[in-house]
Formats: sequence, C-alpha cells, structure tokens
Amino acid sequence: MRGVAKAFGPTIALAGVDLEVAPGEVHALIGENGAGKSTLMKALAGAHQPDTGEMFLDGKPYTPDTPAAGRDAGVAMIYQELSLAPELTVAENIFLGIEPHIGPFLKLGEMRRRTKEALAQIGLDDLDPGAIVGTLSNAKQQLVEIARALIFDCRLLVLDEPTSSLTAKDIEKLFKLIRTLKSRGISIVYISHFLEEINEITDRFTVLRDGQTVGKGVTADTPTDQIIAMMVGRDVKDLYPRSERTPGEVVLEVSGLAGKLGLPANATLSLRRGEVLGVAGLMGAGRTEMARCIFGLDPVREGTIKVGGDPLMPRPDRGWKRGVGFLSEDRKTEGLATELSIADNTTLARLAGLGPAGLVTPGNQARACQPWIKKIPIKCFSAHAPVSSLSGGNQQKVAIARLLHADCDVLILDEPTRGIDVGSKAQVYKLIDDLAQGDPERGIAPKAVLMISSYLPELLGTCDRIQVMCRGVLGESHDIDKTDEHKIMMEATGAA
Amino acid sequence: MPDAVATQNQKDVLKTLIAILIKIAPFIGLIFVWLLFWSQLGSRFANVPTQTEILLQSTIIGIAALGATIIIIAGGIDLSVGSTIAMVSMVLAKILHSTSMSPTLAVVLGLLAAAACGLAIGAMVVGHVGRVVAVVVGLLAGMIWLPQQGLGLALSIPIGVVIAVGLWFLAGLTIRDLKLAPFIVTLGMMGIIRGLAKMVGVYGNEQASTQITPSRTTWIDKLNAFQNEGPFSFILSYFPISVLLFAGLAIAMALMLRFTKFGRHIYAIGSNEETARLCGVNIARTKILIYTLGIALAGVAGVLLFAKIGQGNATEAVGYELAVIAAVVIGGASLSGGEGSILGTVIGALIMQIVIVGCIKMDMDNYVQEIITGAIIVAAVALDQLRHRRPT
Amino acid sequence: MPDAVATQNQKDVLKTLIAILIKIAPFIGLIFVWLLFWSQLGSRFANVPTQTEILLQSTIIGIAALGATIIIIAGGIDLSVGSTIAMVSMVLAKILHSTSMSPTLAVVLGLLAAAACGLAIGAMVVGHVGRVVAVVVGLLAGMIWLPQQGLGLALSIPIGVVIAVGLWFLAGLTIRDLKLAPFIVTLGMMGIIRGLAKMVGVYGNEQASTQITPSRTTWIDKLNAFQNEGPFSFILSYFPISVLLFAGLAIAMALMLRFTKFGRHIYAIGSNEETARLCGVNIARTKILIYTLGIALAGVAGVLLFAKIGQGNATEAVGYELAVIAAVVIGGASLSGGEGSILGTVIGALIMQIVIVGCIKMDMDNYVQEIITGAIIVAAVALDQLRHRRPT
Amino acid sequence: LPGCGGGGNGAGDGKTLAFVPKSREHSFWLAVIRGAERAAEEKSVELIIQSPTQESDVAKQVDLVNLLRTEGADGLILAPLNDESLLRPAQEFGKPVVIMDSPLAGVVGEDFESFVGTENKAAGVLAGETLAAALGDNKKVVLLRYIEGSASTTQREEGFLESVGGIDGVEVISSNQYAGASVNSAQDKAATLADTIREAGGVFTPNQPSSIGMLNFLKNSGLAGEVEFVAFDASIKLVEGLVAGHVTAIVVQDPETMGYNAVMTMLDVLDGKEVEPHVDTGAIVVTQDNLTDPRVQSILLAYDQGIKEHLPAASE
Ligand SMILES: Nc1ncnc2c1ncn2[C@@H]1O[C@H](COP(=O)(O)OP(=O)(O)OP(=O)(O)O)[C@@H](O)[C@H]1O
Ligand SMILES: Nc1ncnc2c1ncn2[C@@H]1O[C@H](COP(=O)(O)OP(=O)(O)OP(=O)(O)O)[C@@H](O)[C@H]1O
Ligand SMILES: [Mg+2]
Ligand SMILES: [Mg+2]
Repeated sequence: MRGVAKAFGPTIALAGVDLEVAPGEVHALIGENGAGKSTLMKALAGAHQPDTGEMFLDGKPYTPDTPAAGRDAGVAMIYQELSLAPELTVAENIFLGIEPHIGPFLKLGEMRRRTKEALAQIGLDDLDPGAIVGTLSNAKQQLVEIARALIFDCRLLVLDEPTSSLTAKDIEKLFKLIRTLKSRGISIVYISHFLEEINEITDRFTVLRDGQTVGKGVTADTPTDQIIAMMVGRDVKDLYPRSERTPGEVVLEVSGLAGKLGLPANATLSLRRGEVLGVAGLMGAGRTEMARCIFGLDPVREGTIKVGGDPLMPRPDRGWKRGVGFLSEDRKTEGLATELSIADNTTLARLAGLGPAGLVTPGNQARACQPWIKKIPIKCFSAHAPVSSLSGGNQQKVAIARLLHADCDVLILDEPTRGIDVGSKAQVYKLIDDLAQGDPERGIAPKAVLMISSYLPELLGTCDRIQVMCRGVLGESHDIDKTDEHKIMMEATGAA
Repeated sequence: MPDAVATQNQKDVLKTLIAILIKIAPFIGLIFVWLLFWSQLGSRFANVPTQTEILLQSTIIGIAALGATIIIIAGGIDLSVGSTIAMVSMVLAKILHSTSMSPTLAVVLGLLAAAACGLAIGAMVVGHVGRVVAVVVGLLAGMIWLPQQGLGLALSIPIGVVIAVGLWFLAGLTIRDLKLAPFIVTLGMMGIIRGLAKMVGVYGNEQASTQITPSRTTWIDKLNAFQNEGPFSFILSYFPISVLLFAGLAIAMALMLRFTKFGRHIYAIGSNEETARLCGVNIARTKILIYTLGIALAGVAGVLLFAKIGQGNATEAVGYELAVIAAVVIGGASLSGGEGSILGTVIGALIMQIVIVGCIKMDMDNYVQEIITGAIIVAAVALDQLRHRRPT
Repeated sequence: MPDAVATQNQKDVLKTLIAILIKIAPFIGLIFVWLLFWSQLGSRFANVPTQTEILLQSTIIGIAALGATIIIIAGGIDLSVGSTIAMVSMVLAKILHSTSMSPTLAVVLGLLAAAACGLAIGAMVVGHVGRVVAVVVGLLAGMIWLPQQGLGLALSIPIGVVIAVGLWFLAGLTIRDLKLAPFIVTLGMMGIIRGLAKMVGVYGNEQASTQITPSRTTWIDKLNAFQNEGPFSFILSYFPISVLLFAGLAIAMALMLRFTKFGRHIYAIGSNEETARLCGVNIARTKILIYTLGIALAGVAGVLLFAKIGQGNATEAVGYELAVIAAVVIGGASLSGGEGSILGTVIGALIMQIVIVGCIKMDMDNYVQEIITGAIIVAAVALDQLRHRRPT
Repeated sequence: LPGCGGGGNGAGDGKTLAFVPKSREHSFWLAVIRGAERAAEEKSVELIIQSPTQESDVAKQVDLVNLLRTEGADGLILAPLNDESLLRPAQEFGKPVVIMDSPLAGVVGEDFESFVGTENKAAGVLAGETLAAALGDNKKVVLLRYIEGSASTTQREEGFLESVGGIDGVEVISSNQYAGASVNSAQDKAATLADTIREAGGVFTPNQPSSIGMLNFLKNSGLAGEVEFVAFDASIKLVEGLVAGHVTAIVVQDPETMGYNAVMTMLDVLDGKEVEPHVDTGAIVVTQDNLTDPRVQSILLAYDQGIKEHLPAASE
C-alpha cells in the first residue's frame, strides 16, 4: 500500500500511509486510538475506498471496490467491531456471501460439513453449526468470526483486535492457528493494543500515528519502549503511576450478593475510600454481572449492598445519587448514546444544577464537560460534536468523563481500557490514581475505585488489592504485593 | 505555516457557514415551496386570508404532530393518533350533549380520555401489558358487563375495582415486562380507539350514531374564529385562538425538549435506551410520560376538530397518523429515534399544508395533488438526508 | 454427579419441549381463534362453505403479505401496498377495456407495473434517488409533456430517453447514495401510486373515472370461482384458483427463503446489514430485488382484486398496508428485521380473516369488530413476545 | 344449515333475511336500518345486518355478500357500493335479491327482483333545479364533489351538472374538487376555495359530511345567507342552518321508508307475489316553507331525533 489517504468529512483518518507485508509474515499494525489502523485495513479489504493512493497485491495493482472484490483477491478480514448476523446460524454466518450453491439453491450439507471443519481448527468442536449466533457468548461469537476468515483460501488475513474479548486459553489457540497459517505462506496483519501479544506473535511492525506511517521495524529487534515512543510520539514513563494512598472509611460493602439470572453466585467485598480494588477472572466468570447487580442493572436474588454504611436498594438512579458510578464494558450498545453530543453524554447522569430552576441549558452542559475534555483529554471538534464522530478510544473517554462529571465517590469501572491505545491507557491509569489519591489541598476527597479487567498487568499495576472471581464466586482479597499473575490465573481457572 | 493557518481559518469559516446552512435548511424548504406557489399563483396565493387559512388548517395535524415528535424522538411511533382525535371529539360532544357540565370541564375530561389512551399505550410499550388488561377488564366488568347483568353501579363499580386489582397482581406475578413494539401497540390501539369513539355514540343513547351534535354553544366553538371584538381583538382578529394555541404549545414543547431534564431524557432514550437506563433515567416512567403527553396533545387536536366541525364525529380523522408522521419526518426527525425538533415539525406541517392549499388553488385534479404530495414527502426527506451528510 | 446429569437431562427435555412449542405457537393461536368461534357459532361456523370463504377472502391480503414478509424480514416496510393493488387493478382493466390484448399479456403488464414501482422504491431505499428521478422525468417528458406540446411519439420518446440518460449521469455525478428510510419512501409512494392509479382512469379517456369495467370476460374473472367442470374440477370445485395460487406462492416463497442464497441474504440484511455488506453481499442489488419481488406480489394481489370486483378501481384497497403488516407481524416477524417466516404470515393472515368472518357471523356491530381486531393484533404479538423469551 | 340462526328474537315464520347496507354508521343508513327493522318486526322475520367498516370498501362488501351466502338466508337486500362489482356476488347468492338505494348493473327480474329507492341521479337533478331556481343575478355555481369512486354521490353530482347545464345562464365555475371523506376535509377544501365560492351565487354538495363542512365554512366566512346553498341529506347542523337561513334547501331521501319498503318488497317476492321492478321512495326538497309539513318532519326526524329541537311546530 502506498500513499493511501482517506477522509471522513472533516476528519482525516489516513493522510498517506505506506505499508508493506511480505508473504508468510505476521505483520503488526500498531498505533494509538484513532491512528487509522482499522480504516487502513478496511481500505485493504475493500470496505472503504481510499481517496488517493495505490495498493498492490503480489506486485499487481489492486483496487477492491467491494468487500467481495477484496475477498476474491484473497484478502480476508476480521473486523474490530463484532460483525455477525445474530439471527442467523453459525454456518450461515460463516458462509455469508460465499455460500456454495447449485443454481439459486444452497448446498446445505456442504455448508454444515465445512463449518464443522473450520470450527474444529479453532477448537470449537462442540459448537453446533445450526446454533443461532445471537445466543452465543461474546467470546464464542468472536471465534465464529475468526472461523469465517478460515473458510476460504486467503493469501492475506487481517485481524483487527481479535483478542479484545478472548480468554488467555482462546488467545493461545488463536496464536497456534496464526502460526499454522503462517507456515502455509499466508500473510497476516495483526492489530492489537497489547504489546506482549505483538512481541509474541509478530515478525515485523508498522506504526501509525495521526494517519501517517511513523515507523517500522523488526519486532524482535525493537524494544517495547521504543515502539511505545513511536506510537505516542513521546516517552511514556511510568505506565502505572501509583502515589501514596491512604485508605479511609468503607464506602461500598457487598455481602453474599447473588444475581437472579445465575451470576454472580456469591460475591462479598468491601471497598474503602482512597483505594483501588481489582476484580480479575476469566471471561464469563460473572464479573460484569456482579457490577451490574451492584448498580441495579441486573436483578439481585439475595445479598446486601451498603454504600457509606447505609443499605442501597440497587437501581441506577439511586446509585448515581448515592455517589456510585458505573462504566459499562460495552460502550457501543450500552455505554454511549452516539447520536447525542459529548456534552449530553457526559452530563446525562447528573443534569441537576446545569441551569436555573431545575432546568438544563446547553451552554451549561458544554461548560460542565469542558474541564474533562481538557483533562482526560478527549480529542474533539467541540463539546457539541456527536459522539459518533469520535474514534473508539475517545468515545471510551467520554464514557469515563460521565463518572467524573457525576462526581462519584465509588467508581465501578468495567474494562475501562478495552480497545484504547497505550497513550490513552496511561492517561486513564493516571486518572484512576489521581482519583484514589484525591486532592486534599483543593478539598477533593479521595475516591474508591472498583476496577474489573481481563488484562492482568493493568490490574497488578493500578490496584491496591485484587479479588478473583471464578464461576460466579468472588474469592478472598489479596494485597497486591502478596500476589502475582500466576497465582491469580490459578485461582481464576479454579485450580487453586 | 502561515499558509496552514490561513487554510485553517478558511476551513473554520466554511464550517460555520455549513453549520448555519444545516440549521436553516428546513426553512429553505418552506420558503422554496412558498415561492413556488407564489410564482404560480401570484396574489391569489400571497394574500393575508390565504396565509391565515394555511395556518388555521395546519393546527390539527400540527398539534398532533407536536405530540408525535416527542414520541418519534424517543424512538417510538403512534399510529393511533387519528382515532384519538376522533374519540376526543366524540367524548366532548357526548358530554356537552348529554350533561350540563361546564365546557371547560368537558375539555379537561376529553384530554384525560386521550391521556388515558396514551397511558395505556405507554404502559404496553414498556411492558405492563398485564396491568393494562387488568384495568380494562375491571372497567368493562364494572361499567358495562355487571350493569348489563342488572347490578346497580353502586355495587358493580367496587366489584370492577376488585377484579382490576386482583388481575393487576396476578399479571404482576405471571407475565411481567412484556415489552411490545410501539408500531404494533398503536396499530392495535388505532382500531380499538376508533371502536371506542363509535361506542361513545352508542352508549346510553336512544339512537346510536357516529355523530353527536351538542345543542349548546360554548367557548369551544370560538377556538377557530377570528374575533374582531373583545379585549384581545388586536391579535385575535388576525389569528384565531387555535393558531395561537398551536404556536404556544410549539414554543412550550420546544423549550421543554431543550431545557428540561425530561426533554434531554427523551433524546437519550431515543438515541440509546440502554445508555439512558445506565445513566439512571427511569425508562418505564419516562416512556409512559412521553406517550401520555404526546397523545394528550392528539387530544388537543381532537378538541380543535370538535371546534372546527361543530360536532363529535367518530369517522373523522381517518389516516391522519400518516400525515402526522410525514410532518414530523419532513421536519428532520429520524424514525429510529434520537433526532428531531419541534421547529422542524412545525415547518413540516406548514410545508404539507402549503402544498395542499397551493394545489387546490391551482385547481389541480385530485390525483395530481396526491402525486405531488407524495413526491414532496420523498423530496423533503431526501433533502434532509443531503444536509445530514457530514460537510466535506 | 448422577443427580446433576439427571437434572441436565430434564433440562434438555424441557428445552426441546419449549423449542417445539415455540415452533408451533402461531398454530396454537390459529387453532385457539378457530375454536373460539366454533364454540360460539357451532356448525354455522364449522362448515365447508364458511371455511372455503375464509380462505378465499384471505387471498388478497395474504398474497400481498407474502411480499411484505420478505420486505419486513430484510428490515424494510411497505406502506404503498394498498395503492399498488389498486393501481394494478386499474392497469389491467384499462388494457382489457381499451385494447384487444390477450388477458395473459395484460396480467403480465400489470405485474410489471407493480414490479416497476417496487424497483423504484428499492432504488430509492438503497440510494439511487437521482436515478429514479431521472427515469421518471424522462418518462414524463417523453410520454406526456412533449406529446402535449404537439410532438409525435416517434420523436418525443427518443428525446425522453436522452433526457433520462442525461439526468441519470448528472445524478450519478452529484448526489450519489442518498439512502432513504423505506417508511418514508413508501409513505410517499403510497400517495404517488394512488395518484397514478387514478391517472390510468384519466389518461386518454373521454370521461375520467376511478373505475374501469372492461366489457370482455376473460379467464381472469374465473380466478375466484369454484369450477365444477373441466379437467381440474376435482380440486377447483373445492378451492378456486386464487386459493391454490396463494398456497403455491406461499410454498414457493418459503422454499426460496429457506433454501436459496437470495433467501438467506434477505435474513442476513435484516439481521445485520453492515455484516452482510462486509461479507460481500451486494446490498443494493439484493434490496432492489427484494422490493421488486415483494411489490410484484402486491401486484398479484391486485390481479385478484380485479378478479373479485370485476373492474379496475383506483379507490379500493385503502388502508390495506396496515392489514398486511398486521398479518406479517402476527405471524411472528419483527419490524426490526431478521425474523419472520412465510408460514407465520399465512397463519397471521388466516387469523385476521377468521376473526373478521367470525365477528360478522356473530352479528357484531362494526365498532365491536374494530375493537376486537385491534385487541387481537396486540394479543397475538404479546403472545409471540412471550414465546420469544429465552427459555431459562 | 339454513334456519339455525342464533339470537332468535322471535323469527315468526322462520324467515331470515340478509341485509347489507353501505354502512351502519351514518345517520342516513341508521334510518334505513330502523325502517327495515320495523318491517321485520311487523312481519316477524329475522334480519342479519352487516356492512363494510369503511363506506368505500367495495371488496369488503363483495366478501360480505359471499359470506352471508353461507349463513343460509332466504333472501338478500343489498345496497351496492358499486354497480358492477356487486353484480356477480348478487347473481351467485342463490336466493332472491332486492337492490336498494343504488343501482346494480344487472337486469331486473333476472339478476335481482326489484330496485327500491330513489334514483340518485334524479335526486341530483332535483338539487340542480332547486339551486337554479333560487339563484339571483349571479348565475355562477360551484359543485364541491364528495370523494372519487363513490357511486351514489357521483350520480347525484352528474344529475346536478346535467340539470344546471341545461338551464340558460347558469355557469359552473368549479366542479373538479373533492371534499374528501370527512367534514374536516370538506371544510378545509371549501375554505381554500373561498375565492371561487365568493364569486359564485350558489353551491351544491352531494351528501352529509360535505354539506356540513360547506355549511361550517359558509358560516365562518360570513357567506352564509349570501350564497345560495343546496345541501343533501339531513342532520342537526343542516336543519339548524336551514332554519337560520344559511341553507337554501336540503334534498332528502326518505331512508326509513326505503328500508321498510325494501324488506316488504322482499317478503312479497318470497311469498311469490308479483313486485314492481322499481319501487320509488322519492326524494324531496326541504325548504323553510315546508318545514312544518308533518311528512317532511317525520322524514327529517328519521335521520336524527335530535333534529326535533330545531324544528318549528308541525302544522296539522
Ligand atoms: N465511518 C467513519 N466516519 C467518520 N469518521 C470515522 C469513521 N471511521 C473512522 N473515523 C475516524 O477516522 C479516524 C481513524 O479511525 P480508526 O477506526 O481507523 O482508528 P483505529 O486506529 O482503528 O483506532 P482504535 O484503536 O480506537 O480502533 C478516527 O479519527 C475516527 O474518528
Ligand atoms: N445476553 C445473554 N444471554 C445469554 N447468556 C449471556 C448473555 N450475556 C452474557 N451471558 C452469559 O453470561 C456469562 C457471563 O458473561 P460475561 O462474558 O459478560 O462475563 P464476565 O465475567 O463479565 O466476563 P467479561 O467481563 O470478561 O466479559 C457468560 O457465560 C455468557 O455466555
Ligand atoms: Mg480500530
Ligand atoms: Mg465483562
């Protein structure tokens, strides 16, 4: 790809990118949120048409004008956002657009058989090809999507953040698969914000920043620090800042919590002002459900929740009023109202005090979120810009800004860094640290943070204590200096 | 570098210009249509009586469309609006005809009837189908079935209440949260409310009829009239009360949408209901309120219909639902929710009315009018789509 | 552990049971409604002529609903179906009345007219508004405006073609991909097609009329008749051709949806359009095909309307769009797309027709019929919702 | 199956008649139904009355007739919404058919036994003559039509145009606009045509909703009493307007008699008696002058008892 450029209205997503991928290599494409990685790959797959620039496949000019054209040329892509048809079966999803057929009729038997084969390759032997995709878990859906790329003979496979909702076990399987494909001479472009993954699986890398190529190299020869520096354009020292924290009184107490829908089965925790409590666990362990139960988004079967010593009958509006804020792991379907402005999204949970006599004025809404736009920071045109015009990472920051605007004492953060780049992650960690520490001089009390994450290094880096959830049961609390990744994984898999 | 700054400045100017254009685009459509008919008809069109007539004729659809706007912004839809308008006109006429109740009270009861329909629709949309059924069955038993069996109202009404309360709790225990798509609920309610409107003409009448003409003359009859006397004649001689009511309600609704929590919640629910729930918005209560208020506004339109035709008529306002939705959508609202404005709706209603009046004044055949109206709907939305494009 | 296994087995059995129940739920609704009227009416309802009459009377809405089913599964909607039915009846009548063309050819032309409307709607939905306008303007110029200016058709048609082609390219250069919501497009087309239907009665006629009664009798008139003679009388004496046509088309459509690429793509587009696009489904072409086919089926319903009332009538089939949507939705389809089936739609159409026939046989007042029909729509969808709950 | 009809409010000699009017909702039809029910009661026969929900739904009426065939009635009284479309269902009904109110395209004595009612065209002619006679110097007239495709009103409109067309000096200045199916739309249409109506000396509207809408407009615009206005079908509003001098004349049919005669004619047919091919129930012109006539009053009251309040005392 040479000099590829693409603009979406006023946003310049790509400003002339060069990328070269050799046959049979795994090539990492890295960069901050909004750097243009997904856009570049969509151009490659034919889902977007670049404004300028050229592409060559095996030395021949290549101009796919539809995803079908891209696929016919041997380019397969797994998109960042889940892209399955929830009402169709696994087999129908996998063969969507490339159904084997005689005349207008489908070859149902063949579809079924080849689906089984593809699923077996990624270790989903027991999944019924006739299962309706909408009923599967996120992780399984992600795997089905990977299977979709395996169903035809591709020469170039693009994986856009394939691991963002996979467990460690599934990631291992995926890597094994990638190696097999590589040995067959298939080229792979691998996009991820997890630099260990990049180090483990890729041969070479290209770094994008602000829609431009800012560096490339051989992965093994380049220290991680240097890659990060290329990505953010500066050094990121001290990724996980941790200032001196002095835990205060207990602000959130949960005991024997069980959800009506089955998860969590039993969760007990207590959280003090000025500390960060991490919750680790495997995908599907029920951490999200626990958070949703505490916040009143899922029904509670039994157990008690106390905030500031007084019982809380969980319900979102009561939560916000009592100073409990929740950040959803799924910003697309739950976290944000994307047609609405940044100001609306930030202030929605606390509209009080934004105008005279209980009213809300747009000016006040914008003024109220302006400080957070600066502080976090959110890259945007104006506070009145719709959230849909932001990149994924910046959208996530808007969702975080909501908790800050609401001035919560207890922040429940479910995967707060999912799908955001290293630079932004560092800012989020710094923010969490600042919150936990408070600012006595300016009269800002320390906050309590409950952080759910599937990414152990960040839990270990930011938290004071960690509790592990396994099959719906939340384990004992461990001080951060008395535990490590290995112990946590043992507990999470139920081996401990 | 200075070059870059200059380009940036130019860009900013361009952006501001485009932003302004986007804001005023519906106005442009309105002005375009107006000029079109002016160019064809000259002073036969551009005269005060015609313009007032356009305003006057747009009030019923217009006010109903104000209600539909908040429903559509919240991601809903209301197909029952025509039936509600007819029903309210019947309720009002029935009260004025058969009782000596004050007209003001009658109007209030008429609006309450509309609001009750809205409440029922909202309740079914948010999942309280069981409760709605409970109340309806209780009402039917207490007010119609038991009295028919010869029970006095003094006994039958308490029994009806007991039945309703019992079913309410039974429903709560068995089928909770049965959320229904508003399209379906209001499609069903369209028939039900129309039937109820006709029932009003049957209930307790010596002679069933779908029309009720009350014998009294009240202030309601003056709503559509130009008033050349009285203290407010300086304005009422130009604009009848119904036009002022339309304007007043439009302003009130616009302010409500822009400057109140409820208004912001309406947009939030339409844009992403899950997010609104997460942010502590009481979805069920807000939605019920939206439908109640929205359909109460259809009730206001029903009062105006009564004022206009001087009778309650259960077969009027057929098909208004689509005209109302057309007005809202021409005004820039999206049927998937989260977008729309009161100003847009008012302009949408006016555009439709100008086209109707203009076509008649041009003495067009009916079929030509139908084709043109249809084409205008498509064209207006196409233009709206164009201006929604992110400016390049 | 064995306990757990046993529980698991029990659960599996339960799940299978529930799965079966889910499959047959619409049937249960159908049977329930049927039994209800049987219990009330006994043999006045449960007799062969009445049952045949129910089938016969459900064919027009039913066949139109088959077309609407694929449109709704694909996430679209069609409000223009009533107008299309009327328009086809007019086209057919006009041809049979004014020319000596064979009836078969006339039917084909009528269906083509419907398909052309579908094509235009589909094209606008997928973004080719400019092209549709180009073709329409070209047609108008070549067939109506220029001949009116005194130009012979030999000259005016080529000029029309040139205009159309010119505009087509102009549109391609300026406004590409202006996608419009199907609700709006078909709302507009509802008026436009209705106007066109009336225009058929005006065009080249000494005396404009919204009804055309051809003087010839053709095979079309036999579509609704029981035939006690002829080679197929063994079946046609029980089921008129229109009923068989309904059954045949339903089977064909069901097979198409289940076993062809096109059918699966319809579900994929309704379920997640973006995914379908990324998987290389040609969205534009598929959608245009869906609307063309779906609305051509409304054309078939138009032919049956002609056969039933023996004339072309431009004011018939008003409001059918909502009856058609109701049938599809009662059959379990979701208006947000991705769900629905032909079997469900057939059952939905039959339920509606049974209710209508049953209410009439019970000698109910019109307003009671309206209320009951409305309630049935809501109830059917509520039940459907219940069965859609994920089994726990 | 025949004869096992439910309800059974004293089916004396066990006869059941199916009656399909155009509507069961507008006061005209309610009056027809009352007349029919009175006859049925007198003769102890049972009536099954069903009509389409929408007064313009021809296909629904075809369905209804076909369906009532399965009810095993002894005869069908039909007010066809469409003269062509109802022909076949009537032919296939298999039992005697009496047509009322609007004509059927068939042959009397073959496809049906008798036609009971007023020729709508004749009523339209009557309206035209009445209006023409009332016109002063200004001989321009406006016809605001009802809706497209409604047979009875179309015939009245044709009759009206035919009669005024034959009168010297009368000029029709608008006749291609439709009031629409509702009072509201009629009123809006009239208001939009205000300039044309102001220019005219007389207006005619062919049925009740269009007449009420026109009357409302005339009152609002101050034209009431200035422009001669011939309305069709009675209602409280129109009689009120007649008394107040806003309406010049109302052409009314005699719906109750029409209904009564239809049933009686059918019973004669069933008894094997000879019946007239056309039982004319007439149309009359109601003006201020004949408002006190008891016969006129009883016809008006058949439309709506509420009219009573607005009528002057009947003359003996
Ligand atoms: N459909 C679109 N419309 C408008 N802007 C877009 C669109 N898609 C992407 N953008 C913008 O283009 C830029 C690049 O986005 P892209 O999704 O390629 O980033 P990314 O590198 O994949 O980021 P992330 O790591 O968050 O996924 C961003 O500024 C984004 O806001
Ligand atoms: N809508 C749903 N329908 C059925 N099952 C669901 C649904 N959502 C979640 N589940 C199931 O609930 C379990 C827990 O879900 P989830 O993956 O959110 O857990 P988690 O512990 O929060 O994991 P993570 O936060 O890492 O995603 C999984 O087994 C999943 O399959
Ligand atoms: Mg991306
Ligand atoms: Mg989770």
